[in-house]
Amino acid sequence: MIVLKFIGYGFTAIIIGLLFMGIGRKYTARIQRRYGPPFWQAFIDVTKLFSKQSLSHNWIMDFGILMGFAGIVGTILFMPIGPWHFFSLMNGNIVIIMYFMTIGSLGMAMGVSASGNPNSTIGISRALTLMVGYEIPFVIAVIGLIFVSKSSLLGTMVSLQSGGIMNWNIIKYPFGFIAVEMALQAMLGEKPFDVITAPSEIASGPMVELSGKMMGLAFLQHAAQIFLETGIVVNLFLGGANNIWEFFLKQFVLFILSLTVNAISPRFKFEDAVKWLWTWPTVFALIQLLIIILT
Amino acid sequence: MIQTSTKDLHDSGFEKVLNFFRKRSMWMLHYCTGCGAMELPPTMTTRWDMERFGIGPMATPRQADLLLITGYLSIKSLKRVIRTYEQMQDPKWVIGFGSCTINGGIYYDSYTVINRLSDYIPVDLTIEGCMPRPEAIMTGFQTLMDAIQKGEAVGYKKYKENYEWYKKNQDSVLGRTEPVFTSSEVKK
Amino acid sequence: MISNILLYTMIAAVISFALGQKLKAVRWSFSALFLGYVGFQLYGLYGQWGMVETHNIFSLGSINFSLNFGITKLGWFFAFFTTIINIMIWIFSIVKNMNEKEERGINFLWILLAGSNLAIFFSVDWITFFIAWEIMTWTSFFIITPGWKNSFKAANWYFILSMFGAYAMLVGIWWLYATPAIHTLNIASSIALLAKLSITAPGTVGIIIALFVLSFFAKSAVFPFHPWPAEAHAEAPDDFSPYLSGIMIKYGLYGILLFIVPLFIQIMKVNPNIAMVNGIPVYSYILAWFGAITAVLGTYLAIVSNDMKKLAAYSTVSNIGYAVTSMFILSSAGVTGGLFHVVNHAVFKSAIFLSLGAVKFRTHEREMHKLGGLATKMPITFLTFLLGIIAAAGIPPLNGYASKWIIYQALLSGHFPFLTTMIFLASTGAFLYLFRALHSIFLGQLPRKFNNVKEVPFLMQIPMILGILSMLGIGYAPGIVLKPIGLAVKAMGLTPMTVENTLMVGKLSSINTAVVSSTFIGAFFFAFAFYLIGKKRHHVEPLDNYTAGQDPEEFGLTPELYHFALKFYEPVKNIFRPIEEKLNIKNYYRALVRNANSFGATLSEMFKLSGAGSSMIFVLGLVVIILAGWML
Amino acid sequence: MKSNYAVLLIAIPLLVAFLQPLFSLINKRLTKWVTFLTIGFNFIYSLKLLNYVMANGAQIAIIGNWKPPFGINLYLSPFSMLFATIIYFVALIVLLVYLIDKPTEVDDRMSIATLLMVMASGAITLTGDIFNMFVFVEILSISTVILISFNNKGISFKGAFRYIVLASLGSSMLLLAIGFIYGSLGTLNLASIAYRFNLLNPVYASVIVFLFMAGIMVEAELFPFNAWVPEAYKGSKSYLNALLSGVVGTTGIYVLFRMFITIFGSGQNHIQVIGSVNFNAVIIVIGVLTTLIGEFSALSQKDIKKILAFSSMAQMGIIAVTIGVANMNSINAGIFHLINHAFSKSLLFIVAFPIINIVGSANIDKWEGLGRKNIFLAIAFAIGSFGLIGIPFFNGFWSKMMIVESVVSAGGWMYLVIGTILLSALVETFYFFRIIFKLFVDKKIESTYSVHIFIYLAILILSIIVIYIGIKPSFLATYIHKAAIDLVDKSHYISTVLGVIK
Repeated sequence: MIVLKFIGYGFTAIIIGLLFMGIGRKYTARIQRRYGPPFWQAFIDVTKLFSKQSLSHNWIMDFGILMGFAGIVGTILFMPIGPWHFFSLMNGNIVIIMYFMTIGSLGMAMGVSASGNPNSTIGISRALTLMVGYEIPFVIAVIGLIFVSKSSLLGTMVSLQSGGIMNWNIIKYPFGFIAVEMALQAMLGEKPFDVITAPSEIASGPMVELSGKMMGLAFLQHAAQIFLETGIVVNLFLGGANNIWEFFLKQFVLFILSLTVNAISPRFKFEDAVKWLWTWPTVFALIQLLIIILT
Repeated sequence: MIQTSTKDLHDSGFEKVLNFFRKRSMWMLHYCTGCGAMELPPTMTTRWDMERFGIGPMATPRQADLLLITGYLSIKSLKRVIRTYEQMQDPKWVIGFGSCTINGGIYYDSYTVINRLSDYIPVDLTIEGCMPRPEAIMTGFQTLMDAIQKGEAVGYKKYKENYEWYKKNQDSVLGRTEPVFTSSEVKK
Repeated sequence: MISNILLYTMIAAVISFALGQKLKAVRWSFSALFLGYVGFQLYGLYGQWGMVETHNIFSLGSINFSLNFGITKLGWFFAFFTTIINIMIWIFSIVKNMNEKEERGINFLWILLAGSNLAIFFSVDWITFFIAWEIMTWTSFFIITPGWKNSFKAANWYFILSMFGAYAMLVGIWWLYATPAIHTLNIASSIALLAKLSITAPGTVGIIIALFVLSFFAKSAVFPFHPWPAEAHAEAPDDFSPYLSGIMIKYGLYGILLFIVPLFIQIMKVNPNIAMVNGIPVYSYILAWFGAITAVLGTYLAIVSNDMKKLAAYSTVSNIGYAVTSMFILSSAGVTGGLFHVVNHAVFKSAIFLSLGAVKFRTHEREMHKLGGLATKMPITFLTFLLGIIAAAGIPPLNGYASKWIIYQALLSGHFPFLTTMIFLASTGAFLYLFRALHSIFLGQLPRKFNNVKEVPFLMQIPMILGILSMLGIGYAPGIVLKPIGLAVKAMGLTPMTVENTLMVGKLSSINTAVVSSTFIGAFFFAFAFYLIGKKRHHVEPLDNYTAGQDPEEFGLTPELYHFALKFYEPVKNIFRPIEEKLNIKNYYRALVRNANSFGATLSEMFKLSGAGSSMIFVLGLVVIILAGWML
Repeated sequence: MKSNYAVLLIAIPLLVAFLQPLFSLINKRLTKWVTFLTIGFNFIYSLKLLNYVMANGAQIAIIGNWKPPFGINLYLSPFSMLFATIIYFVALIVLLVYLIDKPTEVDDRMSIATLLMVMASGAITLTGDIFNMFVFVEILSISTVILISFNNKGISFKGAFRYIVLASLGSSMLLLAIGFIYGSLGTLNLASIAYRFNLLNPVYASVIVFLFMAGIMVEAELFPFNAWVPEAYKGSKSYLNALLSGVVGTTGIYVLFRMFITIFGSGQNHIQVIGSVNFNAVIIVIGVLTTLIGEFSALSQKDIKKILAFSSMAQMGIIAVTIGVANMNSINAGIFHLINHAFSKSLLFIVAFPIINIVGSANIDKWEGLGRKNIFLAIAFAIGSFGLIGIPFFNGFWSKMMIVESVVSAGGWMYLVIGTILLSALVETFYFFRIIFKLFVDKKIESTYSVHIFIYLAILILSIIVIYIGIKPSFLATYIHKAAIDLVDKSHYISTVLGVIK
C-alpha cells in the first residue's frame, strides 16, 4: 500500500512539474509574441530523451544522476501536498526537507562532475555557491515562521493559516514572503539567476555531458524540483490547500510569477548574483525577523 | 530539397511510434559556418517561431539530435564537424544549408573548401539556395519531420553501415592538415 | 581498576618500543590488540559509577598531591568511544607503517598518548586532570613532528597555544584552591562551591571561568585560536591526523562539558541575580557566539584551502563550532546535540581522514589540483569518502544529520534566530568544500601518472569499512548512542531527550531516522525504475568529452590540464576578499611572534654592551628596584 | 658524634688545595683524583651530618672553643646541611666528568680553583658569622674567576673581566654593609645580629640590607648584577658551567634565603617593612625582571651555553620571587625548586659537553640529527629539559605547581607576577622543545669523538635522580619540610647559637 502511495506521489510530482514547464514555455513564448510549443511539449521532450542512445563515463555518473533524482522525489514525500500527507509523524518537517533536498543537488553534482568536463564542474561550483546565496534569506524567513508557529512542521503551519485569506502568512508576514519569493527565483534557476546552466558561458553548465536517458532523468529532476520548491512556498505562505487542485493552482501562480521575471530579465554576473541575494532578500527577511521578535 | 537517405535501412515497428516524439521535439546544434547562421534567428523568433514544432537550439552535441551545417566547410572545420557529429547520440540527422554543402557553391574551385558535404558525413536533407530564406528552412524542417515520421531519415544508420567509405573520404581530405601539436609533444 | 589499566599502557608502550625495527607489523598489531583489551575492560566498567581510586604521591607545605581516578558517566562515554576509534585507526596504521619508513618513537608516544587520553576522561580531581593534559600535549607534539623539518613550524604553533592554555588552567586550578571559600581540588565539589561563590564574588568567578574557557578553547581551536589545526593536522603523519582531528581536538569540549556547562547550569539554579539573556546567562550566550563564529570561519577557510588535509582540518574546526554553540545553549537538547555531534564528528571525520590517508598512501600527493579521477581506481576509499562527506554535510540517511537535527531543535526551540542562521550558513557552506574535495580527489580526470594506482591493501580497508558501517548504523538507529548520552546529560542536572532506538522526539518536531533512510532507499528504487527504460547506456573514455569539436590530443590537452580543480571557489574568495584583508588572525599571530623574538634579541644585546652601556642599564636597574621598594 | 668535627668540611679541602702543587709534581692526573676524593669525603661526611641533624635538630660547631657571640661558630641545621650536601653532590658529579677531560697544563691550578670554590660555597652555607661569610664569598669569586678563564680563549677573558668588575663591586658593598652592622650592633655573629637587628633605626637598617643584597646578587645571578652571566658561561667549559650555576647560584640563593627570612626578616612568615622600604616587593620585582630578561633573551640565542645560562638566570629569578612572597608554601616551593634546578640544570650542562664535542660546535642549528647518532644523550637532554620545564612526573613539575599555588594564594598584584612568570615559563618550554626537536631531526651526523664511560655514568646518575624525584618526591619532601621550618623559626636559631635568649 505504501509503495502504491509512494508511486502515486512520485508521478503526481513529475506530471504536474512537466505540465508547469510546458505551460511555462507557452507562456514565455506568448510574452515574446510567439506562438510557442503545445503545453504537453515537455512530455514529448522527455519521451524523446528516453528513446535516445545515452552514454556515461563511469558507474559514478549513473549513480550520481539516480541519487539526484531520488533525492528530490524523496523530499516530496515529506511535503504536505494539499490535504495529502505521506507521514503523519514527520508531516513536512522543514529541516528534513531542506537537508533532503541537498541529497538531490549532491547527487546531480557528483554524477555530472564524474564526467570530467570542466564546464560541468564550473557549473556545479556556481550551483553550490548560489545555493549558499539563496539559503540565507530563505532560512531567516523560515526561522521567523517557526518562531511564530512554535513548530517546525509544515503541517502545523498550514493548519494555523486555515480559514480565509486574511490569516495567510503572505498577509501577516509580507516581508518574509518577498524574501522567499526572491530566493525562490534563484532556487528554480530562473533567468536573473540561471548562472548555473548559462548556455552561452559554460555550454549549459552541468548538463554538458548528459545525453539521452541521463538528460531525461535530469529533466524529470528539474520538473520535480519546480513542483517541490513551489509547493514549499505555498505551504509556508499561501496556507496550503484543502483540496489538490487549489494547491496546484497556487503553485502554478507562483511559477508563472517567477516565469514572468525570467522572460524579461537578463542574467546576473555570478558574483553579483550572490551579492544581490545577500543584500535585498536578506534585508527583507531580517526586517521580518525583527518584526516577529519585537512583537 | 534533395533527400538523400536510402529507403532500405528505414525504421520499422516500435521505432516508428517513437519517431513521432523525435519528430515533435528536435533539438538543434547549429554549426554556424559561412553565411547561413544569419537565417536562423528569424526562424526562431516571433514571425516563424520554429519552437512551435518543438525545435530549439542546444549547446552541446551530446544533447542535440539535429546538426545544421549552415555554409561552406573548410578542411580544418570539417575535422571539427566530424568530431561533433560522432559525439552526437543516435538517432541524429544532418541538414546542409545552401549550395555550398551541395556542390561547394561559389567557392567550388577554392583549394581549402570541400565541395560535397555528403561524401564526408551523411546528410539527411539539404536546403538549396545561396542562403535559404526562413520560409525555405521551415519547409525543410517540415520535410525532415515527415521523413522521420515515415522512418526514412536514417542517415546515422547509413554512416554506421558504410563507415569505412566515409572514413576513406575523410582521411583523403584531412591528411593535408597537420595537427596543431604532434602526438609526441602531447605525450611527454 | 583504572590505575592498573594505565600501568599496563605504560608497560605496553615500553614493550612496543623495545620491538626491533624489522618487527614493525608486530609492533602495531600488538598495540591494536592491547587497545582492544583495554576497550574490553572499559566495557566491563560500564555501570560502576562513582568508583574512585586515589594514590597520594607526597604532601609538602599545606598541599598534598594525589592522583585519583573515578568513573563518571561523561568520562566513561568519552573514553569508550575514543578507544574504539583509536583501535580503528591503529588497524589502518599497521599497513601504512609496514610499507613506509616508520619512526619508532611514534608508536611509543602514541600508546602513552592513548593512556593519557584515558587518564583525562577518568580524572576526578584537577591535579590528575592537569597532569594527563600536559602529558597529552607534549606526547602529541613529538608525534606530529617525528623529525620532519617542515612539520615543526606547524606543530609548535599548536604546542604554544596548548601550553598557553595549560598554564592558564594551572593558574585557574590554584586560584580555586587558594580562595578560602572553595579550597578544594575535586572537580565536582569545585563546581558546586564556585556556583555558591558566584553570588557573593561574581568577578572572581568570572575570571576563573575565563581562565578555564581560555584553555579549553585553545585546545579545541575555537574562534581566536582556530588557525592551528590546519597546519598541525596537515603536517602530522597520515595515520595520526585521524586521531588528531577525531579525538584530540575533543578534549577542550570534554573540559567544557565537565566543568563549564554544569557550572553555568548550577549558577542558573543557585544565583538569582545573574544577568540572563534569552533564558541563559550572558557569559554562556557570548561563548555560544564564539562557537558560531568558529563554525562560519572554519567553513570559509575550508572553502578557500587547496590542500586536502588542511580542508579536512578546517572542517573539524567548523564542526567544533557547531558542538560549542549547541553546548552553551544549556538546554537538554543543546547539550545532547553537542555531545552527539562530538561522537558523530569523531566517527565521520576519522573515516574522512582515513580515506585521505589511503589516497596519500598511494599517490603521495596532498595538493588537490594534482589529484583527480581516483574513484574508479580506489572504489572502497571513494565510498568511505563519499559517505564521510554526506555525513559531514549532515545529509539525512547518515549520522551527521541526526546530531545536526538535535542541534537545530535546541537552537530553534531556544529562540536563537541569529545563531541558527550562522549555524545554517556554516552547514550549507560545509556542503561546498566537502563536494569540492570529493570532486578534486575522486571525480574528474585521472592524471596519467596515477594510471596504475591500485586500491589500498585489505587491512587498510577494514577500518574504512568499519567507519562506513558505524556511520550508517548510527544514522539508522541513533538511539544506541543517545542512551549513554542521556545518562551523562541527566548527571549534569538536565532532563534527557526522550529517545527510542530510531525515534528522536524534540520540542518542535520528532523524527524517525529509520523511516527517513527507508524513504531515501525507496526513492532510489523509484529513480532506478526510470533508469531501466530505454537503451542500455554505453561506456565512453574520460577524455572523449565535449571540447567544442576540438580533438584533445591535437590540441595538446592532457587530463591534468582538463581537470578543473585549482581555483574552485574563486568567486567566493573575491566576495570575501575585502573583509579578509582587514581582519586576518594569522597575521596577528605572526606579528606577535616577531615582536617576541625582537624583544628577546634587544634584551640579549643588552648583555653585550660595552662599559658605558652596561653601567647605564645597571643604574637603571637599581633605580627601578629601589622605586619598587618604596612604592609597592 | 661530636658536631665540632664539622669544621673538617672546610679544613680538609683547604689543606688539600695547598698541597696540590706537591701532587702535581708527582703526577699531573693525581691532582684531579685528589680533588675528586676530597669532595667525595666532604659529600659523605655532610650526608652523615645531615642525617644526624635531621634526627636531633640543629647543632653548633664552635671553632677554637671561643663561645659565640665572640668566637666563630658553624650552624648545622637541616636547611644548611641539606644545601651543603647538594652542593658537594653536584660538585662530585661535575668532577667525575672533570676527571676524564683531556689533560691540559693548567690542570693543577684548575683543581685548586675548583676545590676552593666548592669548599667556599659549602662553608658559606654552614657559617654562623657574617665576616666569615664575607671571606668565603671573596674566595668563591676569586676561584670562579680562575674557572671562567680556564681555556684561556679571548671570550673567556672577556667573561672573566666582566665578572671581576661586578664581583669586586659586590664584595665592596658587602664589606660596607658588614662594617655598618659591626659599627652599629657591635657584633659579627649572625644570631646576635638577628637578635638585635630590629633595635636599629629603620632607615639605617634598610641601607644595610640594600648593601648586603647588592653583594650577594652577583652570585645569585639576579637582575642588575648578572651582566657577567652570558659571557662567563660562553667562555668556560660546559661541564664547569654546571659548577657555576649549580654551586655558585645555589649558594647565592641560599644566602638570600638565610639572610632575608631568618636574620633580617621577622622570621615567622613575613619580612616586615624595614624602614620605609618593603623588601618583599623589592625581591619580587628583581625576580620577575630577571625571569623576564632571562627567558626572552634565551629565546633569540643559538648557542647552547648561552641558552642554558639565561635559563639558569631565569630560574634563579623565579626562586627569588618565592623568597619575596615568603609564606610557608612559597618557602617550601622555593627550596624544592632550587634543588630541582641544581639537578636538572647540571644534568643539561653535563649532557651538553659530549654533544658539543660530537657535533663540533655549540650552535644548536648544528645539533640536528644527533638523536639518530647517539640516542642516549638525546634522551638525557630531553629528561633534563623536561625536569627544568616541569613536565608531569619529572622533578620540576611539583615545584612549579607549588610555586604557582603559593604566588596565587598571596593574592593582589601577585596575579600579574604569576602571569609574567608563566609567560616566561611558556617561552622557556618553547625553546627547550625547539632544541629537543632539533635533536631528533632525521639527519646524518658523522663524528669520531667517543663519549667516555664516566660521562655516561654521571648523566645516568643525574637522570635517575631527576626522574625519581619526579615520580616519588616524598623522601625529599621530609627534608624540605624540616629545612623550611628551621629557616623560618628565628627564635630557635638564636637560642641554639646563643644558648639562651638574652
